[in-house]
Formats: sequence, C-alpha cells, structure tokens
Amino acid sequence: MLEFQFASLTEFFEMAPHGVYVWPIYGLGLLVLSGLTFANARQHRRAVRMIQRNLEREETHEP
Amino acid sequence: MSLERRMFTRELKLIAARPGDILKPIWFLMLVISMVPLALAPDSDLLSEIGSAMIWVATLLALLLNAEHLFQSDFSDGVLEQWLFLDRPLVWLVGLKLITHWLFHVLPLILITPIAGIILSVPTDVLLALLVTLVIATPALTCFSGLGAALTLGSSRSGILGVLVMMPLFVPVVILAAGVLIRAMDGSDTLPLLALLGAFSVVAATFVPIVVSAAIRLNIGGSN
Amino acid sequence: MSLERRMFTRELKLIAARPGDILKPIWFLMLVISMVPLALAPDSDLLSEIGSAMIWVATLLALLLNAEHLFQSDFSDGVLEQWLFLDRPLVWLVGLKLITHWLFHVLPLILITPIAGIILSVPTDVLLALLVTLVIATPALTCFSGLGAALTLGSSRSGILGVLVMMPLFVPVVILAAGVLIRAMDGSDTLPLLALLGAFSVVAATFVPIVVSAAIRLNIGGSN
Amino acid sequence: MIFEPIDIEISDLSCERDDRSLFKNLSMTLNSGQILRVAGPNGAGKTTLLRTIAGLFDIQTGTIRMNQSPLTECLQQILYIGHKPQVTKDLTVLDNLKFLTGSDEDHLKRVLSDVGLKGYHDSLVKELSQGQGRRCALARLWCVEAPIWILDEPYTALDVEMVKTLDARITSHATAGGICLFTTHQPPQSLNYTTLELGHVT
Amino acid sequence: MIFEPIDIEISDLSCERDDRSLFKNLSMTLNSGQILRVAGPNGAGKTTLLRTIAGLFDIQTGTIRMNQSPLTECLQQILYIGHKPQVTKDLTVLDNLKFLTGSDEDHLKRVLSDVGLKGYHDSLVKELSQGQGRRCALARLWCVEAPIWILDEPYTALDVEMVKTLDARITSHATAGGICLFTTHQPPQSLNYTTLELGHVT
Amino acid sequence: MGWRWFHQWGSPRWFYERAGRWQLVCGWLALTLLITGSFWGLALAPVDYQQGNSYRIIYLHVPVAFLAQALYTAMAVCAVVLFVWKMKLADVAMQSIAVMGFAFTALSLVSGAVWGKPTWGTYWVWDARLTSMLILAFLYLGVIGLRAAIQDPDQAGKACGILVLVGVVNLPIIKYSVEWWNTLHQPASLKLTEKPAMPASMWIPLLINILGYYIAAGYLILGSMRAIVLERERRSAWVRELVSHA
Ligand code: HEM
Ligand SMILES: Nc1ncnc2c1ncn2[C@@H]1O[C@H](COP(=O)(O)OP(=O)(O)OP(=O)(O)O)[C@@H](O)[C@H]1O
Ligand SMILES: Nc1ncnc2c1ncn2[C@@H]1O[C@H](COP(=O)(O)OP(=O)(O)OP(=O)(O)O)[C@@H](O)[C@H]1O
Ligand SMILES: [Mg+2]
Ligand SMILES: [Mg+2]
Repeated sequence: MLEFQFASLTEFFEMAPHGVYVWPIYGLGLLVLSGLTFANARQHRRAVRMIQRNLEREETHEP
Repeated sequence: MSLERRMFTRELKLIAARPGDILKPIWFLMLVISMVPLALAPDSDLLSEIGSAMIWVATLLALLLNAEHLFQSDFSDGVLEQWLFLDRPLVWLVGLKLITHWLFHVLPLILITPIAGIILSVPTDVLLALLVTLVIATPALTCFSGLGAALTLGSSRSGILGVLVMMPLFVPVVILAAGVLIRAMDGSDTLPLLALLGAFSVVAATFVPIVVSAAIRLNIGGSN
Repeated sequence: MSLERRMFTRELKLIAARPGDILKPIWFLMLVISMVPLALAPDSDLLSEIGSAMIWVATLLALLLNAEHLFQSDFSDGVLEQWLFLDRPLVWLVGLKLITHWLFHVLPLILITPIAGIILSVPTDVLLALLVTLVIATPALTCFSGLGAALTLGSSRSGILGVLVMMPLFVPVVILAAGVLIRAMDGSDTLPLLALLGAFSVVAATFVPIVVSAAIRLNIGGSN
Repeated sequence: MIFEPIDIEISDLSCERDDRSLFKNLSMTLNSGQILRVAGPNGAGKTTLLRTIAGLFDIQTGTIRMNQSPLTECLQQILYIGHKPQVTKDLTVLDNLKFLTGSDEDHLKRVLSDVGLKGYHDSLVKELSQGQGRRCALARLWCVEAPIWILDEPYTALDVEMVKTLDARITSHATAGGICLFTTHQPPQSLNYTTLELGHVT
Repeated sequence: MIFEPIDIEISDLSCERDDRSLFKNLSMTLNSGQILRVAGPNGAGKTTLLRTIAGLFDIQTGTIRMNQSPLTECLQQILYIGHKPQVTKDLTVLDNLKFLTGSDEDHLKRVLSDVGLKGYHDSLVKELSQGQGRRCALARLWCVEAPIWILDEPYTALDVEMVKTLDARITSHATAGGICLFTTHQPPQSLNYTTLELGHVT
Repeated sequence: MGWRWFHQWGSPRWFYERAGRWQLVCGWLALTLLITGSFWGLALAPVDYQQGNSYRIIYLHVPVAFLAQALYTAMAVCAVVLFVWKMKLADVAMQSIAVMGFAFTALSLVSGAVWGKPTWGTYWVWDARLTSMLILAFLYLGVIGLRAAIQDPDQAGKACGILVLVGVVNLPIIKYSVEWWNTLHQPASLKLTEKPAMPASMWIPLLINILGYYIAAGYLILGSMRAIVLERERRSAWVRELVSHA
C-alpha cells in the first residue's frame, strides 16, 4: 500500500502536470509555519530585552 | 426642556452649523454614481443591469462615511463623557443618537436615490424595490456602523477604521437586498425576503445600542 | 540631517506609528471590490465585463480616503504652521509632501490591484493596462486631492469635503483611463491615450504644488 | 439654595499607569462645604485621580462611595470639567450651554454676562479666544445643581478678573454645602482650601 | 552664543476682528535683549497680535519690519509656540523634536532632562500628561538658534518648578541678545520684562 | 479539583511556566505528524484519477481550512471567558489566535485559489464557501486592526472581545446568507469536489495532517501567548526575577 508513486525523484518534483501548483503551496505552508514560529521567538526575545533594559535603567536611576 | 428634546434640537443645530455633514455623503453618492458610467462604456443595457446594485454599494459607502463622525467629534471635545453624568441611562442616549442619525443623515441619502436611479437608467419598479430595501435595511446598517464608530473611539486617527471593522457584518444585509432586487427584476415575490431584512433590522436595533454603550464607556475610561 | 531627510524620516516614523494609514485604504479597496459581486449576482461573465471599471472607481475612492488626512492632522496640531518658519520655500515642502504621499500611500494601493483583478476575473491583458493607467494617472489625482485637502483645512470637520470639491477635476482622468481600458479589451492601440494621461500628470505635478501652498498659507492665516 | 449633606468616602485607592504607581492606598473623606485642591508636579496623576472620582476612569483597586452608595449610582450628582473644551466648536455659546445645562435662555444670558461673555451668546465657540472658550465651559458652574464639582485646571487661560469671579463662585458653592475638587498649578489667592499633595515624579 | 543685533519695528499696526477693533495704530520697536509681555484680558487680541508679528496672520493695516526688511523675508529668525500643541501626538517625544529642531539625539536627550522629561524620550506624546506635553513643545527653546521668540501662554499647565526653569531660559536668551515676546495671565515672578497692555474689552 | 484547575489559568506565571513545556511537546509532535502526513500525501498516496496530482494540495488545504474556522470559535470562547471571568489570559489568547487565525485563513484562501486554477481553470469563483471564507478573513482582520488601533491593552482587549462576539453571532447568518445568495440564481457552475470515496491510503495522511496542523496551531498560539504574557507582565516581580536570572 505504501509505495513511492513516482518513477524517479525528478518526476516527483515535476509532479506532472501540476508541480507548479502543488510545490509552491507546500512551500508557502512551510513559510507561514516557520515564519510564525520565528516571529514568536523574536517577539519573546524582544520582550526579554525590553525588560532587561528597564531593569538596567532602574539600577542607574536608583543611587 | 426635556433631555430628549435638547438632544434633538442640538442635532438640528449641528446640521445647520455644518450642512456639509449631510451634503457630503449625498454628493459622494452622486459622484460615485456618475463615475460608474464614465469608467464603463456608456452602454445603457449593461448599466441598467448593474445599476441598482451599484446604487446599493454607493449608498452603503456613503452611509459609512457618514457614520465615521457619529461619536468622534463629541468624544474629542469631551462632550460625550458628559453623557455619563446625565440622568438617563447611556443606552437610552445612544439609541436616541442612532435614531436622530438615521433620520437626519441616512434618510436624505435614501431620498436622493431615485435621481441616481434615473442616471443609471434603472427601471421604475426596481427603483421602488430599491427604495423599500434601503428603508428597511438601513436601520441595521446604521446600528452596525455606530458600533464600529464606538469601538474605535479610543484610537487617535480612527477615520474609517470603525467602518472597515464592521463591513463583514453588512454582508447578510447586502445579500438579502440584492436578492430582493433580483426578484424585483424578475417580477417574482419579494415579500419573504423583505420580512427577513426587517427582522434583521429590528433585532439589530434592539441589541446593538446596548453593545454600543458598553463600547463608549470602555473608551471614555481610557482617555484623558 | 537635512530638512528633506527629516521630512522623509518623519513620514516613515508616522507610517510606523499609524500603519493603519496605509492599510486602511487597501482594506477598503478590497472590501468595496468584494461587495460588488455580493450586491450583483455571482456571475463571472458580467463581473469580468465591469471588473476593471469597478477597480478604477474603487481605487479612486480609496485614494480619496487616503488624501483626506494629507494635511489635516498636522494643521490642527499646529505642526503645519511651523513649516512657514523653515528655511525652504513652502512650495518645495508641499511638493516633497505630495511625493512622499504618492510613494507611501498611493503606490501600495496600485500594487494591490492585481489581487482585486483576480477576484473580479479581469483578463490579464486588461489588468496590465489597468496597472499602467493607474501608475500614470495617480500623480495627477494625488495632486488634485492634495489641493482639495489644503483648500478645506479651515473648515473644522472638512473630512472628505476637499476631495469632493476636487472630484470634477478627476473626470477627465477617469474618462481617459476608461478609454485606455476599453481599447485594451478590444486589443487596439492604447498609446496615444496613455500619452495624454501622462501629460496631464506632468502638468498637474508642476503647477498644483504652487496652488496648494497658497491654499495652506491662506488657511493658516485664518486659524488661531 | 442649600444642598443636602453629602459625603464622598475614598478608601485604599491605588492607581498605576504606564508602569508607574501614581498614588497608593489613598484614603480620605470629603464632606459638604469642603474645597480640595489636588496638587503635584506635572505627571503626578492629578487628572487621573479626578477622573477616577468622577467615574470616568476605572478604579484599579480601592473603593469610592458617595453617601454610602457606590459611585456609579451617583454620577448625576457630579459636574466634571476637564482639560478638553467640553463645548462644541461649531455651535454658538448659547446652544452649547442650552444642551449641557437645560436652563432657559434668559437665565443663560444672565450667566453669560456674569462670566464676561455678554454679547457673545451667538458667537460660535470656534470664533472665541482661548480664554473666552474656557469661560463658556465654566459658565455651566452658574447653572447646574450638582453638589459635587470636579474641575481640572479651571484657571487655565483665564485673566485675573475671571479668576476672581471663579474663586467667588467656588466659595459660594461650598457655602451652600457643595463639594469642590480642583487642580491648579498657581495656588488661587482668594479661596480657602485644603490641599492634597500627590507624589513627586516627573 | 551671542546673536547678531536685531530689531523689530512695528508701525501703525491695527487689527479688527469679528467687527471689533482689537488694537489700533500700535507702534513700537523691539531691540536685542528685550523681553515683552503682551497683557490684557481674555479676548483682548494678544494671540492675534503675536500671530501677526510671527507672520501667521495677515497684517490688516500698518507695517512690521525686521532689520529694515519686510517680515515675510525673515521668518526663519522666528520661533513661534502657540496655543496648539505643536507636536504630533502619535510620535515619540524624541522624534517630534528631531523633526522640529534638526538637533542630534544626544543633544536632545540632554535637553529633555533639562525640561524634566528624562526617561520619557521614547514615550508617545499622547501618553504624556497635559503639562508633560507642554514641556515637550517647550523643549525646542533649548535647541533652536532663532533670535526672536514668540510664545503664546507658555506657562499653561506647567508646574512651579518648570515655570522657574522657563523663566531662566528666557532670561538667558535675552542676555544673549535675543528678543522674546510672550503672553500670560499670571505675571511671572523671576523675569524682567516690559509690558504692553492691550485694551480692556472682553 | 476541576475548579482549582480552572483557577490556575488566572495566573499568568503558572501559565508561562507550563506553556514552555507544552509548547515543546506540541512542536515536536506537530513536526513529526506534518512530515509524516505531508510526505505520505505527496509521495505515497495514489494519484487521483480525475484531478491528477493537483489533488495533493488537499493535504494542506483542508486541514488549514478546518483550522481557520475552528480558531474563530476558539477566539469567541476566549471573549466569553474574558467578559465572564475577567481572565486576562483569555485576552492574551484572543490576541494570538486572531493573528494565527488570519494566517491560516489566508493560507487556505491562497491554497484553494491555486488549486482552483488546474481544476476550474480560474483562481476565483464566487462560490458560497469561498465567499464566506473571504469574509472570515475580513473578520479576523477587523479584530487585528482594532487591537492595533487602540493603545491601552486592556481597553483594546475588551473592544476586541465585543467585536468577536458580535461577529460570532453573525457568522452563521453570514454563512447561511452567502450560501443562499449563491444558489439563488444560477446553479453553481463549479463545485468543490464532492467527498470522494477515497481509499484509505488517501485519507489516512489527510487525517494525520489535520491532527498535525491542529497541534501546530496549538504550538504557535502557546508561543505567541508566552511572549505577550511576558510583555504585559513586565512589571511583576516574577518576570523581573526570571529575566534577571536569564
Ligand atoms: C479560494 C478557494 C477555496 C477556498 C476559500 C476553500 C475553502 C474551503 C473550506 C473552508 C473548506 C472546509 C469546509 C468544511 O468546513 O467542511 C474546504 C474544504 C475542501 N476544499 Fe476547498 N476551498 C477553495 C478551493 C478549493 C478547490 C479549488 C478545491 C478542489 C477542487 C477544493 C477542495 C476542497 C475539498 C476536497 C475540501 C474537503 C471537503 C470536505 O471535507 O467538506 N477547495 N475548502
Ligand atoms: N493616555 C495615557 N496612556 C498612558 N499613560 C498615560 C496616559 N495619560 C497619562 N499617562 C501617564 O499617567 C501619568 C499621570 O498623568 P496625569 O494626566 O494624571 O498627570 P497630571 O498630574 O494631571 O499632570 P499635569 O499637571 O501635567 O496635568 C503621566 O505621568 C503619564 O505618564
Ligand atoms: N477664528 C476667529 N474668528 C473670528 N473672530 C475671532 C477668531 N478668533 C478670535 N476672534 C476674536 O478676536 C478676539 C481676540 O482674540 P485673541 O485670541 O487674539 O484674544 P487673546 O487676547 O489671545 O485672548 P485670551 O487671553 O483668551 O487668549 C476675540 O475677542 C475673538 O472674538
Ligand atoms: Mg492634568
Ligand atoms: Mg490667546
């Protein structure tokens, strides 16, 4: 039941005649998922950095 | 003078002071309507086919432009926050405001549509159906755009944001109205659809003021 | 930092602070475009016939919404009157402002039209012609709406009034653009009309800033 | 006219804004006849406190009660005049006051001459000078029967004479058993008041 | 820094607004180092006069010349701060000042700590209190090299401390050979100025 | 026990600490499922005799479309929780779900449109399902736009909550009216393929991917919620301690 449906890898990537439709979509899906992951990580990092900056600021103001 | 009459006369005075508030949307409507034949070829069959739909869309847009200012200037002048100190529930005042808005700002737009219909050569019976749908549907549209306006009071340059936020909610109304118009062109029975539209408006007019007053209270809380 | 760079960075900062200023017109455009089929029947033949004209009208409206704020908030904050004290002629600053406006607020609208074209099933070659007309015609439209915005600075709730005042000036542009689109649908030669459109834009871009700066000076004189 | 006795009881009120604590565990009672000036440097939280008491800014922690009942039920007892103009620029002076106070025209005209706007009743507010606009907003103090006045920088843009007139009006309000809370940076000369100092921040 | 000698010559200036004559045949000369307070009750025409001198309001009759040349050619010499906020609410304090003054960031940060806005440089102006917003607008006085200052009610909403700071700044500007025109209703204590009284009207 | 469990969600700290672990689990699980499902769908599943290879888009399109709709419901639940129990975490969830929801809606629109080209010969038709999906995208956009426009986070949260709830009341009405609009006049000339009697080797990977995308959405939402919690709680002692140790 589970066998590779294409004769060769090139044929797999060609996915004749619909490769141009299928692959970009999966590429886009990957892009969206990884993009969101990355964006979350960045937002987290920025929050941490902002809090650190605030802490430092307070230290300089305190004495 | 009762508070209700005061609000009413104030609205009239405001209109007298800024007639543009009423005239602008009418003007806008007429301009959109006259741009359409210019941008299309002057083919009157095509025009009369799409005419009534165009008038609906244009009226919708004019309505939205109208609603943009529903609460904004009173809010930034600090007059809106004075509503909280009046001895009427806020919902009541909001309802009153929406009613006067419909009367003074929406009704004139509806009354102007026959002219637009003539420009786009819309057949008379369809025009009649158009007028009826507008009268029945606009209360719901007014309520929704009021909600949009109230929700976005807190942002400094909301402009048409409130309207955009509410646009998806207009879809059922537009579709129902389009249905009425299509049936009117066919000559088939429009009553069931009109009843549905009416029900929509009644429900909106009942519940939306409550939500609007919550939104207003919310936004007053955050301002200075 | 030179004044020109300061104005430019300020514009960028403002966009970052209120991304809505750019996004709202785009959003508006898409909503108008999707309202049209809802109000009409979902008939793709009819749609593709009127599609490009609808996109033109909708883009025009989005542009107007855009221009509404061109000078208004700077005027009421009192920042605009500070322009008079800068060591550049006012015309120069106005021209700069109009250019940045076109770049940051109009160009994005043009770039979004292909999507609108797909939704309304506009054929590809017509879509291309549409894009070209938009790029050529919008400088003129931007100038005119800037003039409208400047003329109505004095009235407290000008809103889109200024733009409406200018609408008659848009008519020749719309007619020329419609001509280009109709010829593109036919497959005939569009070049002469495009040249005419281009000439219109060049003339507008040369002279309108002078008039705009006069209008601004006028309105500053009347305010407190 | 004499007001019913009234009291405002503030207990344990705290407020934090923009990550900074403005006031903490503020408790006090205001009684009929009291005039309270909220003082403090720019950004201390005076406006925020006044808006909280007026019910325009949500209480973060603590309670405010008027005559034992919660604030939200007594808002009609309050007259609040804040930073914002509180009047509509495109309406005439008279129309603005008619809407806000509900008084009749004759009374309003008398009030307008009290606040030095005689002859300006059918000017649009946008045609007035800064100080005249403030006078128009303050004219409400001569019309309304609310016992609790909350005034945020009422003296802004007023000339010396109008400052005196306003002082006199506040005093007579307190004498009649009303309460007045206000803020200002220049301590008024001809007024008897207690001061609440909000912390130094800027 | 010392300014070049400068003079403003006003002759026969008259203005009528809203059917009322505000000032008539006003003539005077302002020289380097002079501080002039324009006084008068609300609606006397102080703002109108200041805006006329700043070139923002058209001269109705009379002439204004600066160093013998007409006003319109010398506008870059003027720094005008009026009733309006003069800053953009949606931008940060720093961005506003960068645009208005063209100074660099380090200098601006020093200025901000001078006007008591230390640590607020990247707050949006709309998040500031009333007085903090005014401080931001006034910070320009610490940056700009224009010799002629025209300030319309600069003390509005400022607390006592900031009033002193501003007085000191105006004094040092005059010492450097600049000219300052301003209006206010509370005469500032620690400032040497001459007064121009505009007619009583209200 | 149930009540205490519910209460814990009121504590941002508790959430922040747990969510880190759940996120990790979800992430790896989703990755495994998605790789398995997608590879199976792309390479191992048999070719559709009608549509050829283009049908393989189904393994992305359908899960994403399901998710787009489910997330709006989730957002509405959060709005209710926000208003009834005043739970701040619900607002945080609403904020992150709006973004993810819009992303998935857009993805399903694009994947559907691209799929439409080989099957229908056009990118877009005004089919009922497509239209209501477009409107769903606008609804998400409204929530995002409203939040971005209002400065104060608490206020923005409440305003968005109102909008979401009004939207959820309208969603069935929209869906119903759009369907009715589309079938009113002309029978839809093109239809989404009716559910074919798929062989197991076709639907098993679909099921795997559906599960995978749901878990991936969970992973993404948890991640963005953690960031937002940290930002909003920046003043509290536990966050300061956490950051200064980091
Ligand atoms: C922009 C275009 C499209 C959009 C917005 C869209 C949207 C959707 C939605 C929302 C669903 C979920 C329906 C549900 O909840 O039951 C769905 C399912 C599905 N779509 Fe699409 N679709 C699009 C184009 C297509 C195309 C071109 C095809 C194939 C020819 C397709 C095939 C399917 C299939 C097979 C399902 C699963 C059917 C089911 O389980 O009910 N879609 N689509
Ligand atoms: N809209 C806002 N958003 C966020 N923070 C704000 C907002 N308005 C004020 N603040 C903050 O709250 C603090 C107190 O502001 P408030 O307006 O109560 O001060 P104030 O005492 O009235 O000052 P002033 O004398 O300048 O009027 C300010 O320091 C400011 O940083
Ligand atoms: N926009 C306007 N249109 C018409 N008349 C105006 C306008 N602005 C002001 N005036 C009139 O001009 C007069 C002077 O106004 P101005 O603003 O110069 O007064 P001012 O001395 O600055 O008063 P204040 O102390 O209140 O600021 C006012 O009495 C007013 O009636
Ligand atoms: Mg204050
Ligand atoms: Mg003045």
